[in-house]
Amino acid sequence: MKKLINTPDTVLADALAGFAAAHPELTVDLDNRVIVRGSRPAAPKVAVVSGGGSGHEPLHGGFVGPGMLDAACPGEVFTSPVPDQVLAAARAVDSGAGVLLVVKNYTGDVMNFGLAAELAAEEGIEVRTVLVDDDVAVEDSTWTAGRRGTGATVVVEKAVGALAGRGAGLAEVAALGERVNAASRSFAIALTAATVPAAGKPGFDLPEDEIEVGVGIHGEPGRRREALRPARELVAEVVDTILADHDLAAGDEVIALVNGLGGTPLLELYVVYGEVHARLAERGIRIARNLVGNYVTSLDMAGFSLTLTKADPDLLDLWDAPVTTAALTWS
Amino acid sequence: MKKLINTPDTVLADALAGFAAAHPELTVDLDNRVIVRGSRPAAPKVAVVSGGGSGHEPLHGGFVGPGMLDAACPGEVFTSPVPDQVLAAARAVDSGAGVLLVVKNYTGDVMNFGLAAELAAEEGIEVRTVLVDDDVAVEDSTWTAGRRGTGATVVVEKAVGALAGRGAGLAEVAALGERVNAASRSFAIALTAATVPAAGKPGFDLPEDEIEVGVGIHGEPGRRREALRPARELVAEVVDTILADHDLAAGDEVIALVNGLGGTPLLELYVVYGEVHARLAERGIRIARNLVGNYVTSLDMAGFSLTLTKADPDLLDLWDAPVTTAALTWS
Amino acid sequence: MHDTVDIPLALAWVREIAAAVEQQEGRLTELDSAIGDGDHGSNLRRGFTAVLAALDDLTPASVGAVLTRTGTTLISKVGGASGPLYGSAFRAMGAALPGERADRAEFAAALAAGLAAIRKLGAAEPGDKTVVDAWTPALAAFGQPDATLAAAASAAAEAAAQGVRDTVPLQARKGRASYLGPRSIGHPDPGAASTELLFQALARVTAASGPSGSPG
Amino acid sequence: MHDTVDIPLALAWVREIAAAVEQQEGRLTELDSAIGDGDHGSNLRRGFTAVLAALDDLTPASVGAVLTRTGTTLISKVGGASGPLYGSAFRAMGAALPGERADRAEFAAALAAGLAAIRKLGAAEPGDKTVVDAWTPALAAFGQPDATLAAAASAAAEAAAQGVRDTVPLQARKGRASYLGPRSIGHPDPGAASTELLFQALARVTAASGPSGSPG
Ligand SMILES: Nc1ncnc2c1ncn2[C@@H]1O[C@H](COP(=O)(O)OP(=O)(O)O)[C@@H](O)[C@H]1O
Ligand SMILES: Nc1ncnc2c1ncn2[C@@H]1O[C@H](COP(=O)(O)OP(=O)(O)O)[C@@H](O)[C@H]1O
Ligand SMILES: [Mg+2]
Ligand SMILES: [Mg+2]
Ligand SMILES: [Mg+2]
Ligand SMILES: [Mg+2]
Repeated sequence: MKKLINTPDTVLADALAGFAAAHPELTVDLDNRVIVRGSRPAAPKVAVVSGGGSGHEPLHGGFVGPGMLDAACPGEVFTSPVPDQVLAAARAVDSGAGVLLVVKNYTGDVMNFGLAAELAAEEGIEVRTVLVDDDVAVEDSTWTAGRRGTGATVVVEKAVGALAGRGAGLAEVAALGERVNAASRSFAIALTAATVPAAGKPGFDLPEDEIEVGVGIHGEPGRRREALRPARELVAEVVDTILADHDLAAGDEVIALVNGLGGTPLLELYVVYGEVHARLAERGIRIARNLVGNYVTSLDMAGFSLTLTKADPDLLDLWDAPVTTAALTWS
Repeated sequence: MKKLINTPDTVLADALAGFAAAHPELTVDLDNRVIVRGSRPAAPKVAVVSGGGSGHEPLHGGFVGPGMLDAACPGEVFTSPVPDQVLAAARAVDSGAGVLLVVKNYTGDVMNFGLAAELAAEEGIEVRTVLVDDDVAVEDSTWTAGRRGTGATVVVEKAVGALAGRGAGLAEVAALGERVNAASRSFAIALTAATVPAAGKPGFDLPEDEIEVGVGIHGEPGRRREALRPARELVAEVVDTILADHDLAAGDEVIALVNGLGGTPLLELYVVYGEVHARLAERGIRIARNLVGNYVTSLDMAGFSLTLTKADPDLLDLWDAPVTTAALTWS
Repeated sequence: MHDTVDIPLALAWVREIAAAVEQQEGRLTELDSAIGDGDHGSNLRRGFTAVLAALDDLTPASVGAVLTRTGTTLISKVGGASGPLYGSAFRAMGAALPGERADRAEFAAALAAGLAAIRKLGAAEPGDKTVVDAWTPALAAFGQPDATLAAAASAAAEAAAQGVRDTVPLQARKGRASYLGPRSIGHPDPGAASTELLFQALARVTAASGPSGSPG
Repeated sequence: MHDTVDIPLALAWVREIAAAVEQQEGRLTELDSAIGDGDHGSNLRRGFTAVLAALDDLTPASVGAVLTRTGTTLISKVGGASGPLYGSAFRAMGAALPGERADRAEFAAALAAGLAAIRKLGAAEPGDKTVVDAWTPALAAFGQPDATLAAAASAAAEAAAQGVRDTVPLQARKGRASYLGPRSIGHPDPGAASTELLFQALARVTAASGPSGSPG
């Protein structure tokens, strides 16, 4: 295993210390492992809190700041945060208007955030939860733990952060989160496996000419193994898989996220974006907004995910609202 | 070779098409391979043009926009652009106040930009060139082609872009570029080799427990091979190597860039940043501004580079000036 | 040989689990790499390391106090799926054992409460390829009438081991492994494997001669 | 066998280089991967592919016109170090050959002008481990008195090959390979190797029987 770390056990503590040093504009509670926006909002507002296992950077800490998250709770690598962290975050950012938890749909995250929500409620903090489950590689059936939360998390967090900033109430912000999640679908392809520091070796072995199709963001193998093919063909498969599950028709607009899984160069992500753009154009679907880069990663995994969120004027307006975070900034 | 591409021959064309589709706010000339800012500046101003081989994304195209570059010329992967591209860029952005070329010090770049500068001058375009050569891994002697231009390019481009935006003349902007370059030093460590698409395999073989120390950004091996060690020790070596060549003293301030080479997760870059911060603090050197992320990459190479630029109030003021580009945005 | 679980034995059990987890971390992580995300071993090691420290600070007034503190610590330190699941199980066992000692039947009831907590939180059925598939047969074996505590624990450990083996042909329906669909078939479940460690540890400490708390 | 270089022979030479580069692309890139950045083969292939297309559009009035167009195209299409270097060399050779044909001495002078252009642009000395180390001995061999054109070209190709071998023990002082310091020792220079291809191609087309332009 080749990693720029001190020891596998201290990866999170060391990275968090580095993040705190690099971002003096944020408040980082190194003991509780909570990243909080630097200044209190001017008026009470719904606080948006997210979190999850580490190894997906810049998610979630990179999205803390005005216009997006009020706090983030990084768990150990690929391990959801513990309830104490989430509770500490909720306490730190609740201004009386309630707290929205944005939770990716994994058994561990659901349980730990769920326990935290109970504890927070006991303390009189009003809490609502939005569950993100956008990964069409997983069938949502009694045969699975439900669809995974992946790239759509960024879109949900951006939208609810903007709406909360405009003073909307907790129920309204939560409803928006659910709506954005429902309008989003993702699918990912891996060219290499991720190596969890504590495991010390790649999660799976992949021959030089094969890829894993339908992977998540935790290094687990995908739904099936295929031969590596040109980007155009891979993208066609990914786009078509998403569209088969989406209610997008010619004339619709989307927000598109071409997301690197951590080990893929931006040059290749732009190749992928070009193909996505062309494939959707053939279907009459217009990309109204896009992100191309590493946003929801899986450590050093090479590969990409595509997220398509059906857009409407309201959502685009929230998307365009100013945001100032470590990983996403515009005005 | 595992890459998200169509064919090695079309990587640049495909990526550029994707970049153009993703960034409608910019003007991309796909035939001449020039990326130009979208709108003309309000008043005539010095135009800043850069470029170089592709494979270093987001450098340079990701830095085109208000506050930074007026145009960028991407060459083939790891191959400097041809003079025609640079000339086309200079023609596109000259508003009569002259053009500053920011060139990384590589034989090919120096020659191709040099030929372009001659051609542009023949057309009556006033041209000045700033050569970036910050990599202390290379001795600047008759035994080498001189120090390589690496991470400092971002700092130079940000600073000259800001000064040009304020209406300074060509000589003044060029002098600033030279001053920022002279105040900058970089050093890089690779954990894995980069794979050039046309070559089809990694530039060098590196055993599972070894690293290349003193690498550039073109996949070439470094000055020597060493055992992989904890991040703290690697950073100590990198910081000390830079300081040995720099005129930084206790009490000084720097702009620090902890830069991923393309295949290293952000989590690890923050571990590295934490160590850099601590090591410099021990020396009494304060990091006034920082960037942590992938800015000057080397395809899929795992590893990092550190750039330290001695800062002064003028430079920090230029650094803080608003910038709106694909890869760097603040206001 | 012990025929009741007293406070020292409860402490010994948890410490024995911690030692087993420490020693088996690599194997648990390897199992989790195959069909999960490769952190089950480090998750439990981190948790039980914290549990050891927490128990050092504790002067327990009941058997349950030991297990409740264990569960609370696991919830606070592990995260992931296994943290809340094992944490809630230990908390439920703790709540079921308010006295200074528990006989075999009382302890069986506590184990049943632990399983119920896991199933309530995780909603897993037997056959879903989870900890439930080791805990369920272990509990059944532990409850056989007329067995001594040590014999019951030993039977439970064996049943848990069989339960782990029985997860191999199953397709996971809960947790991360379910994402793999049919590809989860052919591997043992990591959580079931760690549950086996719990019952093995119980068998060892209850079989040990000498005063409670210093298993031989 | 040819004793002057006429327009068809110049065209044949450049086309023969293009074919050799196409065929040797992988080897050139491999050499460049060892001590450079792994693109020399693809750089030259891209350049000479464009040259072939450019020559198809050209009705050259002189030997030099062929070479000038070759050089201009290389400068426009290659980039990197080799684009301007080879491009300038061909442009300088083109400028030195204004007539419809050139004898051996005139062609030798053109090759010398090519080398001078390379050295002016790149400032490399012999021994710096560059194209100069193949071109310099090739030029010297080509200039031997009393040789036929074909014999001179053949001698030049052999000298270039020796020049390439002689770069192996050198430490690079120019171009990317210089960044490696002593680690550049032990590898042939990729640019010297491509220069050898130029002279091998010249040897083949000048040795060919039949009318100029259709080397056997
Ligand atoms: N819903 C559930 N009910 C019971 N056990 C579960 C459930 N989900 C997961 N598990 C258990 O948790 C184990 C994985 O634990 P761990 O790797 O620590 O957490 P994570 O899956 O969050 O990485 C699985 O092997 C399985 O036995
Ligand atoms: N200053 C120079 N003078 C002469 N030849 C040079 C010089 N610098 C580099 N070269 C030649 O260029 C070759 C590399 O060409 P190429 O790989 O196409 O360009 P780049 O180095 O820009 O990637 C080297 O092997 C060397 O022979
Ligand atoms: Mg996990
Ligand atoms: Mg090159
Ligand atoms: Mg796991
Ligand atoms: Mg090269």
